Amino acid sequence: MSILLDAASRVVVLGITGRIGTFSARDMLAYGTQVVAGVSPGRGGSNVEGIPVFGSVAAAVAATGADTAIVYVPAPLALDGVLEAVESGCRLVAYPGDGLPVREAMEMRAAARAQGGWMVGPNSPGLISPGRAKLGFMPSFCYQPGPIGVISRSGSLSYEASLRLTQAGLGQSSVIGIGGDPVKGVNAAEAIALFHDDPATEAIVYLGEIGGSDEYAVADYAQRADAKPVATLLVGRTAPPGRKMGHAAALIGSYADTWESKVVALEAAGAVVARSLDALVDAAREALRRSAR
Amino acid sequence: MSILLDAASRVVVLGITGRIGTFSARDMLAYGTQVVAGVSPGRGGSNVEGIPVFGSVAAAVAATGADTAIVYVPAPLALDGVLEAVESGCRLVAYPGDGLPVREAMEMRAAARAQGGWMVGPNSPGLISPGRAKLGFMPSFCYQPGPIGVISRSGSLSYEASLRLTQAGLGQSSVIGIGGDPVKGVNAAEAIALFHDDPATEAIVYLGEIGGSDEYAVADYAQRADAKPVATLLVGRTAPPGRKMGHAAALIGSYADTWESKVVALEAAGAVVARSLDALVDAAREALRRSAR
Amino acid sequence: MLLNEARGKRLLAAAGIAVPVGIEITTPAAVAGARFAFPVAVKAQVASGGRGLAGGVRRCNSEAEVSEAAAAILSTRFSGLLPSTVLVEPWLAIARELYLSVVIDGRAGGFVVLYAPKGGVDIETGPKPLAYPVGLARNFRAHVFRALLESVEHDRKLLEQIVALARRLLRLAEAADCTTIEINPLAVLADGSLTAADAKIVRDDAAAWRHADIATALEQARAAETEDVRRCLDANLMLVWLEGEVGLLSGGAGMTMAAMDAIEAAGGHAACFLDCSGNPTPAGFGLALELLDSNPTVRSILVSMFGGGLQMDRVARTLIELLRNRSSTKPLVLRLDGTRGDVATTLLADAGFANHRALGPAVSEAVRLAQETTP
Amino acid sequence: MLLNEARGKRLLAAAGIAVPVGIEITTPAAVAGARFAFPVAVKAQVASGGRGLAGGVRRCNSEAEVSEAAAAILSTRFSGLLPSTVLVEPWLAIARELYLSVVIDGRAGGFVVLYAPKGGVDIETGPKPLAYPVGLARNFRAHVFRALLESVEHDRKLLEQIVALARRLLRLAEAADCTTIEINPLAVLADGSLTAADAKIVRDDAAAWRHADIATALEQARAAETEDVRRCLDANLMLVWLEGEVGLLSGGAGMTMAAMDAIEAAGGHAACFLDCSGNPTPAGFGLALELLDSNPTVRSILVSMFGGGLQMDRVARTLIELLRNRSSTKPLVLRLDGTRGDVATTLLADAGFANHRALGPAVSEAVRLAQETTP
Repeated sequence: MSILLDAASRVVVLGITGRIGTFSARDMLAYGTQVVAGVSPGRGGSNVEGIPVFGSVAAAVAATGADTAIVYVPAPLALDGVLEAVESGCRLVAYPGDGLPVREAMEMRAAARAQGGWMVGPNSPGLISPGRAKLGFMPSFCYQPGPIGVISRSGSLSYEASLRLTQAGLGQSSVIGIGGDPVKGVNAAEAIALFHDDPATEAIVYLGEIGGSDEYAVADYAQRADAKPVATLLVGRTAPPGRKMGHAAALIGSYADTWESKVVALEAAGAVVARSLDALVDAAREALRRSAR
Repeated sequence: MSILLDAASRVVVLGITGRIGTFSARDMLAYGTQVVAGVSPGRGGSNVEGIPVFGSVAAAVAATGADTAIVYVPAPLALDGVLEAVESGCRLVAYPGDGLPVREAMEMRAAARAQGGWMVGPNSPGLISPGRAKLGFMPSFCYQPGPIGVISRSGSLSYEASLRLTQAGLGQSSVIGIGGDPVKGVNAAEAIALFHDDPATEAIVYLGEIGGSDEYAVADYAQRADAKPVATLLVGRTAPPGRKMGHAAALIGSYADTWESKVVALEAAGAVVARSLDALVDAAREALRRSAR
Repeated sequence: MLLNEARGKRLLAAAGIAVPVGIEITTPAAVAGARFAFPVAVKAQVASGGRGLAGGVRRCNSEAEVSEAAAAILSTRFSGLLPSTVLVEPWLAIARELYLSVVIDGRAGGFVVLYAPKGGVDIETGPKPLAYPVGLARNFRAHVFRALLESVEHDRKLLEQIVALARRLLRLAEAADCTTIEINPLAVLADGSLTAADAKIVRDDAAAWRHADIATALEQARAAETEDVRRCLDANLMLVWLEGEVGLLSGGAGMTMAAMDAIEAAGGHAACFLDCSGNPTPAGFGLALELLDSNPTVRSILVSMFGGGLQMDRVARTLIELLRNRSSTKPLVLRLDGTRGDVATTLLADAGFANHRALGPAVSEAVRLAQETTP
Repeated sequence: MLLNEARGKRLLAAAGIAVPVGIEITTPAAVAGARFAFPVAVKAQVASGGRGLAGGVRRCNSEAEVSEAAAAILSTRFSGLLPSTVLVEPWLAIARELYLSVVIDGRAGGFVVLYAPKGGVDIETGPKPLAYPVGLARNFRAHVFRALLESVEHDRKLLEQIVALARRLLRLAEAADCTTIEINPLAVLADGSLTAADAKIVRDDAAAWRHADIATALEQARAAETEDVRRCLDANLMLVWLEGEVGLLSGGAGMTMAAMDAIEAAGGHAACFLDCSGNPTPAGFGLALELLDSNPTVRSILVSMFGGGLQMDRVARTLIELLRNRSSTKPLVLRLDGTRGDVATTLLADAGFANHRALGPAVSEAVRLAQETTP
């Protein structure tokens, strides 16, 4: 099992004729994902890597039964693409792009939720359910199937962290990049709820940062009596206040944004807090141990 | 019968402690309307004219079963009042005020329709179902029960036109002031559809103006095979182009906005077109005659 | 509030929409020292259609030509109006002229996007533009508009630019409370990019409380009105001068128009649209009567009020007081009907004034009196 | 993009929100000739908290005092930053200080409105503000916020003004793409009206394509950056100089922070946050190395890349070329792991460069080398 994405998911790629769209479609196919359609207005009837291309998402859904979308279009057009995918029946839509205005992220998120679906992103590598399917451009070799649900605000960190888990024999049910922006299609609390409900997930690894409030949502969960064990790694301990560390949301504006404040909250809630990337595997192992109890 | 409003309607007055709110509540009560509640934030527990006042619409609805609202608050706060009424369960909400930004009118209208309800206004006297109830501040003596459904873009014109009908023995099922602004909670097409479905309405009198597209919707209806007979009077025949005649929407910007263009369309559609206010009663009588056939 | 082209373009530019970079000048002398890349267009800034055909847009190749064109334009009336300024901007090399607008339509419950593949001066006489009824700006769906455009527009790159621009215009209309944003022509340049070669933007006056720029523009417009109109605005009366001879003082927009139409039907012409329902007090009626009395083109006066909420006996008392102190001998016809109209008639009769209850006879008399007093 | 107070207030004023009418000056001399109604406040315009406690806000009663205060403020660093301008505005007679803000919160999926009945400088240390999670601006409901406020605010007239202002701020935030609008203090004046005595507004840089003013401000901010940072922005590298001695060149925001933290854990300090993932080419790496080599506070360099989409053998080839032509002898540690990391190691070894696959040892070595070379 997994969250949101599995081997039955039928993926349509918006912007498939673009450079990144074509690359990602090929890469997802290679991972065994059912990439059933591409969309590129005006290019309906052609194909990319053997994948049929349609002029609209509705046409793609009608012809192929696509139920999952990934949107590779530039920020000024992104909302249009996501709305089209959501309202054409895709229950899961990933928008990996960065540089998206927060306003657009809000609208995307709200549109997906209004249809009972989910948007993943922006500014995220997407979502992978190892051994089943991937929706995004994370490096496939970092992952293997297993009992750990991974949630990450950072793409780069999730790759390396997942590889370390994999190399330690700790496979993943799903790994979701919730993204580095302030408003997320799936936020930490929601990702956790999804993993909580996934029977294949025994423990949760949360990779967080300074800035924003997601880590407090993780702490809220961790202190629940019925919570699955949570291991966390937060980065940005040494980031100076008031300076944006790459991600739009990685900014210390007040004490609540700091590494210290978040770690205190997580530890008080009973989460296993890895103090460094090197300590993450042990923390994850400890979380799994607790779940077995 | 009538449209939207009848003797069973239970009315809550937002802004009841204001001058106009108090006056209108008393006037509607005097007409026999069930004015069951008023709302004025911070004044919950008091009463106006014997009508209990609540701090919120939700409280008023819970305590009194109000299902209909009229909102007397200034334009900058109007959207708040209408949203509160609509989302607290009022299926019919009148906003009579003028000077409302079009943006607010759009939002009010959309909110009411999203709940399956109706907003009447802005810039309108409201709605009266003669002999049953009134929701607004039109002069009661102008109306009597009967078979004619009246729709008007202009308040002042609807008073005098209704009185003339009444004096001629032509009573009204309901008289709705759809308002003089470009975006209306109930537009002409919708008011007509409501009268079409009202068994007590035998003929429709439409009082229109230059500017806007409502008259074309009336023409569209009039040419339907199953249409009830329509009599119309349009004012503004002598208005110069490019000048706003009082109402925000009464402005000739293109040929389609003109009296001539609209009258041609209505006559071609088979409506009975009164060429002057004095000719209205005869036109209405002719429409009734046609309905009897 | 219709913005002139230069203001409209500034609003577009602020929203990241391509416009020619121009300068607005108020005197021909202001041309000196400005740097132009010739040829330039010199364009009358005036709220009137048909500017192009009337010599309001001129192509110039030198500073002297610009100065001369500006002088000519600033002294020309377009549909009766003098331009306030001229806009000087690069003469565009236009490959194609399109039409794109976002307007309010009651049937859509909000915005409609209109597109025509052939824009320019002939838009009114050409085929009807394609219409996409959107309603709330947030209901715009690029794929719906795209599908509509595909029936008329085969240049895919252009089509996608139009779709993106439509969304941009809707967002601007919503954010800035515009009821119309019309770009005609929307110019396709040689490189395939789009530029707003003209701009007609109407802001919503009712939203002035949340836009300082609308409030300022309204204040400027008020200052530019005649003193008559300004005094009426201040007194909450609605006045539009017309070309006729019957001074009409009425209540309510619809009834005022109905009375205007009745005057015409009786063979006369209304001298004004003057709605006193906003201020039916001694001050309001007093100002209205003063303006009608003092305007020599007004030959007779018709006071026509139908009382709904307003009680006619009160109006009668106000009018009796005003009429007793009136110095003008201009003929005046009274028609007060509606709430307490019977009491009004009695009060007026006691004071020596006849009251009509019905509109028709009152209009006929006012028209007759105007004709009799017209030399 | 954090706007300074003066710009923030201009944005509020444009949206019809009351602010003190002030003037912004860049030199003490500019005070001459300005007309002030004394007393006035002279306020440092600087992106730094704690301005008030540090002498950045001064009350003045004469032009001479204003000039003096402006001179003093313009030459004072606040948290290391020199004010660009001073704002001179009427000294407000404040009856009460409130706190009202609209900010983005991921848990709300959009906006949250925050209110505290006691605003001012102590807001961080006082009780937590009331929070109304709104999400999309259009989901604001006055009656919901009103019900929340009723628990702390008993002045009804004030309460209704706050509710109306919150709606106004949300609408502005949406229309102008603001991610924060904080008014602290929101001043209650003697007549009970509200005025924004200060304003902290953050615009969304990502929306610059639809707001010319954001684009302009970003351009100005870029021009005000040091040349290092400007070159990085142009090359799509993300550079923030820090205070340490280990020059860190990494890929991805999260991994760069993780490496910074690891350097600290190993007893060192990162000299920078430098994310090369936006431009992992000879030009990008070349610029990064040049900046680290030429900065004397950088004592050692750690290149740490983890390849996801990026192939490490390519990076290795790029680095080999750069390192061969490098003149600096500053110690440098390589750590390339991930996609084709094995090939990268072989390529580097063949070229005479050691590669760490694991982060920990690479960090330790870089820290050790930095300490060894520090005098």
